[in-house]
Amino acid sequence: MTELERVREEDKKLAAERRKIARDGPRLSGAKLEARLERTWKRPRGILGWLATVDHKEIGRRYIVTALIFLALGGALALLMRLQLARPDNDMIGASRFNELFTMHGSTMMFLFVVPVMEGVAVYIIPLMLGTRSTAFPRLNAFSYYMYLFGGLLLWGAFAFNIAPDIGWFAYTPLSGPQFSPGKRADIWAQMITFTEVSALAAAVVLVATILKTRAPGMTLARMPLFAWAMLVVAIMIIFAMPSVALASSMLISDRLVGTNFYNAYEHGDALLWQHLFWFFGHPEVYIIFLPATGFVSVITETFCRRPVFAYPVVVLALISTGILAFGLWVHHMFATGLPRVGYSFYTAASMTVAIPTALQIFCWLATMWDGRPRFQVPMLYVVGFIVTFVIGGLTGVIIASVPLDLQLHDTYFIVAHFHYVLIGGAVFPLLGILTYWYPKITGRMMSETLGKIGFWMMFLGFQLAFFPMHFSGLLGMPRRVYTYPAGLGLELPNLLSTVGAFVVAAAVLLFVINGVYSLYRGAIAPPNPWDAASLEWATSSPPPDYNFAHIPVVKSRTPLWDEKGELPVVTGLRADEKEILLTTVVAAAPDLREPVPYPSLWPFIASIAVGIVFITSIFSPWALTIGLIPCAIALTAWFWPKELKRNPEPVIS
Amino acid sequence: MRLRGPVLILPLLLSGCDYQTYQSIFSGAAAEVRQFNILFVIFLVICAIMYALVIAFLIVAILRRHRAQANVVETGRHHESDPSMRTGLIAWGVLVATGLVALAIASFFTDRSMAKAAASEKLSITVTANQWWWDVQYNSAEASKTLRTANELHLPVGVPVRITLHSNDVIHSFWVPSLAGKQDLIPGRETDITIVPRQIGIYRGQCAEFCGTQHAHMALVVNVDTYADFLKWWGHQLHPASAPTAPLAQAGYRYVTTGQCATCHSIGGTSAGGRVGPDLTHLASRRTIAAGTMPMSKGNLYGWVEDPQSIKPGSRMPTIGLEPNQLHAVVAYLETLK
Amino acid sequence: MSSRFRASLLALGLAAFALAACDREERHSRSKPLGETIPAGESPDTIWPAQGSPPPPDPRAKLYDNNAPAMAEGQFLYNQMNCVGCHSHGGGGMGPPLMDDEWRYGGRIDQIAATIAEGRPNGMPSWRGKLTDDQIWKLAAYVRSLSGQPSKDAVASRAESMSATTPQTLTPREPAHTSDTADQ
Amino acid sequence: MRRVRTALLGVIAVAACAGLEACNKGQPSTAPIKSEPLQSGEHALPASAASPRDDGNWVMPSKDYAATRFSALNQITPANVSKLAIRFTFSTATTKGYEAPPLVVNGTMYLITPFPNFLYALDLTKPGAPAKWVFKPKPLAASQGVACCDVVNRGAVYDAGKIFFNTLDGQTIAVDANSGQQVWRTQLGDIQKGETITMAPLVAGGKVFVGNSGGEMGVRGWIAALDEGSGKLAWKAFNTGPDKDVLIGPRFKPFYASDQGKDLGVKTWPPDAWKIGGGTVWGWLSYDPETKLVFYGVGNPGPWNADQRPGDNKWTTGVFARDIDTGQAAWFYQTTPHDIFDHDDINEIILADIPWGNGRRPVILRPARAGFFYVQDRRTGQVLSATPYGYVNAYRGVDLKTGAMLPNPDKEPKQGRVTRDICPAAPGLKDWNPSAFSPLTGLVYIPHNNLCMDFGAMQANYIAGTPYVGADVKMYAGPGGNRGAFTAWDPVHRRAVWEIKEDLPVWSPALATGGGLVFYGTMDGWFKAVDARTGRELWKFKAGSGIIGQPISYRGPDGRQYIAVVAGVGGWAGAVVSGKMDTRDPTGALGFANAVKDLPMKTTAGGMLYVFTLPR
Repeated sequence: MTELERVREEDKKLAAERRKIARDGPRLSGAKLEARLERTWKRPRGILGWLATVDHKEIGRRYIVTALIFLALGGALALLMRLQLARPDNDMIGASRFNELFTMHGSTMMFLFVVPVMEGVAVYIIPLMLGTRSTAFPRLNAFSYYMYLFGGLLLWGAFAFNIAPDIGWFAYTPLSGPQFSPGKRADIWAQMITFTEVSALAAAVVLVATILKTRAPGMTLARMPLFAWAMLVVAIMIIFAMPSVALASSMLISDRLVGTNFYNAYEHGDALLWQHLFWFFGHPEVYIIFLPATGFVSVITETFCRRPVFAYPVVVLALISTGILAFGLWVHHMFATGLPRVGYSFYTAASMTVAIPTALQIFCWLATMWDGRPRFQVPMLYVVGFIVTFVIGGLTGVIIASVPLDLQLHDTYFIVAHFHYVLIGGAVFPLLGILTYWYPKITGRMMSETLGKIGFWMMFLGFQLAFFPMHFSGLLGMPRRVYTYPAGLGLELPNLLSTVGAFVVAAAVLLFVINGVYSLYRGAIAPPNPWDAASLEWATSSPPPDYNFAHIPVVKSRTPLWDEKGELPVVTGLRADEKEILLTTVVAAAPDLREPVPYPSLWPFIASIAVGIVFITSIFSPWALTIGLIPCAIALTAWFWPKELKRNPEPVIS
Repeated sequence: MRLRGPVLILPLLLSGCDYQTYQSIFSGAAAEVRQFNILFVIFLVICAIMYALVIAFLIVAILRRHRAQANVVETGRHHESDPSMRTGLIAWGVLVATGLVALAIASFFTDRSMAKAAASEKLSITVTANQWWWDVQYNSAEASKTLRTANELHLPVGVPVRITLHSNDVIHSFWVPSLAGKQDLIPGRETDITIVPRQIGIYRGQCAEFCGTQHAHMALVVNVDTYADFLKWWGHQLHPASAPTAPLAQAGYRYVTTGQCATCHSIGGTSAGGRVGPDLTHLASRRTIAAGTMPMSKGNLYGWVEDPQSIKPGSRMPTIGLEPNQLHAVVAYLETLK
Repeated sequence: MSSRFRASLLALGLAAFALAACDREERHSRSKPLGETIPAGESPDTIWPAQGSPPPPDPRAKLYDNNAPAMAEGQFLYNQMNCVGCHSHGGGGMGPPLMDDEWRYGGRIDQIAATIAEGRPNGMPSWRGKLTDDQIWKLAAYVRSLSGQPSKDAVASRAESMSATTPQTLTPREPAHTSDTADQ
Repeated sequence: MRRVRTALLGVIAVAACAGLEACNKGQPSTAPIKSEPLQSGEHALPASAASPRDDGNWVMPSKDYAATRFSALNQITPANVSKLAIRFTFSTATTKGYEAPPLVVNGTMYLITPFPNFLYALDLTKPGAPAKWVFKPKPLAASQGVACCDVVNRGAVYDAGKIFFNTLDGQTIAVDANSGQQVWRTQLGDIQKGETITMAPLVAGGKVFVGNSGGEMGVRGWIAALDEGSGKLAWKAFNTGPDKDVLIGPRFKPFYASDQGKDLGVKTWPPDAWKIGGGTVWGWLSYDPETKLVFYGVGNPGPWNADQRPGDNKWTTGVFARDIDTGQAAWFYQTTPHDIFDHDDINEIILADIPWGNGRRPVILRPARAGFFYVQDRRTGQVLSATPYGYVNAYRGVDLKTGAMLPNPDKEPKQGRVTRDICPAAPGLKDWNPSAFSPLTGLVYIPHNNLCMDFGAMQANYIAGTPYVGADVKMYAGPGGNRGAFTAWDPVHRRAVWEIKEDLPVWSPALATGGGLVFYGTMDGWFKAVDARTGRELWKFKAGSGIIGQPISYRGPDGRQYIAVVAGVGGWAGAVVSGKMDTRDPTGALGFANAVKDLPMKTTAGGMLYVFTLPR
């Protein structure tokens, strides 16, 4: 038999094999296809199945729920702090207890609520919005959630064991150093940072790969939804910012555990080294929180004004320039540390410049509203609330960007007012809006509109009542992080108003949670596209099946659902008997490869436990790193153990 | 251009009640703070204008189509937006950019003029921050005129003073809002701040960088007096403590200079030489006790000496557990340290 | 209800699942001094004639021994009350070394506290009346950490000063012997 | 790595100070330089009034008022020294640092030991020198708690039938030389304030001069003159405080402007700081019978953290000349104003006459602790020359016009940050151990160390009776890696003639003999004899413990020349051994532990007298 015949023989056998594969398309569609896909993509039942899931929707839901729990816990601490600060010279809560409260409040809100919730929403929505069946690296996605969960449990477990950190969410050395923070409080905080930034890095890698490689065919970069753009920029920022705080917290742990001298001024270490490394991460961190919210606002504005966001390229360029500029202005947190004043003026200019892209984005949203026909349902109300509140925060940000002003306002309640305006106004308002907007997609039911509206107005007015007076307590000379203040400085009234406002905000959040839980059972059943939105996530049922799309849609414009009135064009040919997604090229999103999707596996969970044990035990002994790495190596090896590779007979789809 | 008037009304309006502004940023009692007021007002005005523009645009955008809201759900292509919007975007971009550049330049020049004021100081003070009190040393060319006191500063009006800042433990921040911006005290580094007080009065400042358990009770009082009063005060402070005459005070003197107090505190002219705690030579002439925690009074002295840990828990001042007669004697002696 | 009771009630209510509070980190800022002063002349481990037995340990031992905030405060006092002048960072000098396992007058925390309070004939000054009992016990807790007695999780690895001895978190534990090979 | 950097710094320092006139031909050469001995006309000679002809006895630690430590006996010469053999030994039953010399007076040898300060009288006429009597002063045991640098005693003095010595707890005692009965005892120091006395008294002009120790304990330094017969206080001069306390009056004519002014002892200190400012007198005194002036050095200002005592801190770290009868100060020169490295200036003061122009000029020769060999005019204190006799980078030199020591700004310690590689270290280029001056060769034989240090200043808290230092120190070997050296220095041409590198710091005093030999001991117990001219080692003997005591040479009852030394390691350098310290702590013994971590392996504590002579 000649070589030629042998090859031809083989091809014939391959073609026969190929014919046997079940594949979605004309021969297999409709209910039979969905049943077949359901069987392929469903995960095993029971606890082990629950732990082994790689479904981005399940992981996204867990992220959001866990983050909202931490929001509630952090919020409760805020209420306690406000109770203590309601009256001057109050002795309701002792000094060290109050320091624990504000440290836990800051750390929980920044590391355990706001960043993870943005990642959670993105992990849930992005694959649906891009028209694919799963994220890239789904197991890494699961691993990232567990690391986040263990970080949160470590911090709040320590709080339960009465060894909560009391050094502030920023943990400046030498206060957080070995001499001035006895015991393991600061180590636990630093290790929580290690957990959460490993989780954030993992989630960022997942998002970047998903956004760049798994978009539906035809969804070129120019047609990608703005939320996807926002998450792409955020993910890349995370990849650049998190290592800085990882380095800083690891150096702090080694200073505290084995007596290295990174921050020991006597041995020519430097207390400012911590501040530089922390704020090089710290400022991008607040943009990592804000940019997803701009994505939410773009999505809501587009849908509720019934027209695509005005000047799409300007908004995209604004996102990218904000992402880049964010890395250039961290020293405005350190204007009072005595660095050379010429250097400061550079950072004043940089801090001013970063306001321009955001101003342009706001103009574009307003232009969209101007040109569109806005419907003021709850999500849109939150967008209006966002604009009213965030712009005040942005402008106070410009005020404190100036060195002479910041030297007076730095570390006072003026700053507390500023960052609550930009974080709650800038991120939590859009978050509440987007949770209301995508609630039907996640649960299949609508949230109640009336409860939503009441909730909004309580949140909005409560917020202004809580945080606007803080501008004045700051101007009247009240520093941050004080557990009490003397009478007679004029601080009594602003603090009382803030406390009342805080409780109103708490009530609003409670109302939102009630609305969420109530609608889960008694909410109206959501129609397929309740808000008549334009992006692909509304092209599948709510809640979407495990495989998201029976057939992968083809995109021809920025607003597919609005332009393809009738039937979305689809591409067929993905296997139904194996978990498979379609990889497309980065810029043009032309179909490129078939990518087998990993099956549910316990190894990410086991690996996260092993890594968690290493992190926690390395608080107590340096040997944890050496001995503890063995189980990690085993878990990771097992995780990446290659399945036996069946020769894949698939030719590339032409 | 004395712009303090209108600016002051803002906080007054909202906080409404009578209050002492002697820790407020606006009391403008020093050169540097006056420049702050002017710059703050410039920023406030420009930001308010920009905010008004945004809100106006928002309101118009809301009301414009709200009335003519067609009830039919009309979808379909709607991409071509009218060109005026595009020019609006460019105009907005340019407006924002120029506004920010203007603010940056204003801030730069204010910063420069403040730095220039710093060049010509005549009085040198060294402030060393400890966990939760301020160790103050007035430096002088002649060493024997060096004065050590604590938690209270006296400054001559109109004379630029350069305060050199050290820290013995963690990072603190020296901040007297009515006199100047804050400046951190960082262990292992030497930073400094220049103040040119313009107005006689009493001003309160506080540590503005979180520094541990009692960060809230680390305040200091600054008295700005005439140059003559200032020199009289300095001369008086240089005198060692006068020996007590009343028997009760003498018993107190014996206890303080031989008991636990001498281990941490120093009193000029006696054998007590500890530097761990504040210098008590002229304690009774200061306005507050325990770094601004309580105003100076006999009752507060009793409360503080008897059980400091319940007033300022975590502070290094231990609760000695004095018997009543010892307590009376000690407080009687401390009262003589005028 | 005193303010301290109200605050701890609130914290407990907040952290509903508070298990055994980790005593190693318990911060007691002594507002009231504890019990009577240190019994005079607590003699070190010695001969207990007629089958006698050592007295029960002082109740304060468990509050200060192995307690992180107490040792941190003890470290501050050790430097500021000039113990470092004679004993340096445990190596000794004018005074005997404190980082080895030989304790002429006993290595338990109450014995060390007694030595600090009473002073010893060959030049150890008596601090009774100069330091409060609370300070003396904190000093004793820190002195024990110089020879690695307390657990590694409660001690500080270094101070914000020139690096001297190996970090206490890495020094091997040397059980205290009441012995005296020095001749004085 | 540190060695390379220090060597590099050394080069820079040399280059830096090349410009200044003050540091002339620069560093001593490392290899011993061979040169022919100087003719007598060309070299310095001891002040004749203060150095009478040698009568074979050794009645005071410095041998004579000119502090030559030179014995004219010449029976032992470089030729026969190799046959030197041990004659008898005697154990002092103490194991602390033995810094004193044995005294020999007409056939009796007197030994004063460190704490508890026993005084032995050995009868040299009988074979094996049995003890005639022992006087036990029984000093307070608690005084050991305030003796900063080992409970040492630097020697007793014999005069007019009585032995005078000090005890650690601050008493001066006179004992009858024959019977061993106490004649009188005066309490001078107060251990509750941290005062001890370790120095050897000086007896001159019918008075006994004694000063206190405790610079590290925040005491106030003074020197007292007691009447030789009754022990009553004649006069007492403090080294800080108002002029009336410092006995500064109309007679006081300091040469340099910086030392002139009223009440400088108060004006150059922050308020009250002079009361706890140190300035102790614990070193060596010299006396010039001709001008009836007593010369002595003043110790370091307290605390070591100089930020706490701004100002020149008069009259610490300097040299006083006082009239012996009234105590009135004649002149003063401050070697290091506002001292920042604990460089006490208490080293020995050799009275000599050096060739100047065509005559001779009465000077004092001082191998000072800061590392400079001072030649100053004895009558006015004017600095004629100040040349570093070892590696120094802490100072840039001495400005001869104003007499001021020019510090090196980047070696100035700042609170809150360690300053590295300061040479010489706190014990200085040479500490208290005195050098010897041989009229034969005109050279000063300097036993010194070669140490550098890291210095971290911090706030010092004053509690009476406890150390008041405020600094963490770590010392280590200086450039070249040797921690000590024995240098022969020519004061006229201001250069080292030869130098022997020693591994350990040389903490023992030197002895020069008429036979052209120089004796010194090492901290690991070697007792060496070297040729006075060439520095070649001719003989050495391994003693039982490190040698920091003063070797002496005397004529025995049988007319033969004997060499005696007591071996007992200790002092600040040997505290690691005598204080039974734990070498795992580098900052132990104020930083010295780090420099001599290996000493406990090389020697044990002891206190043994060794007497050598040539075999019959």
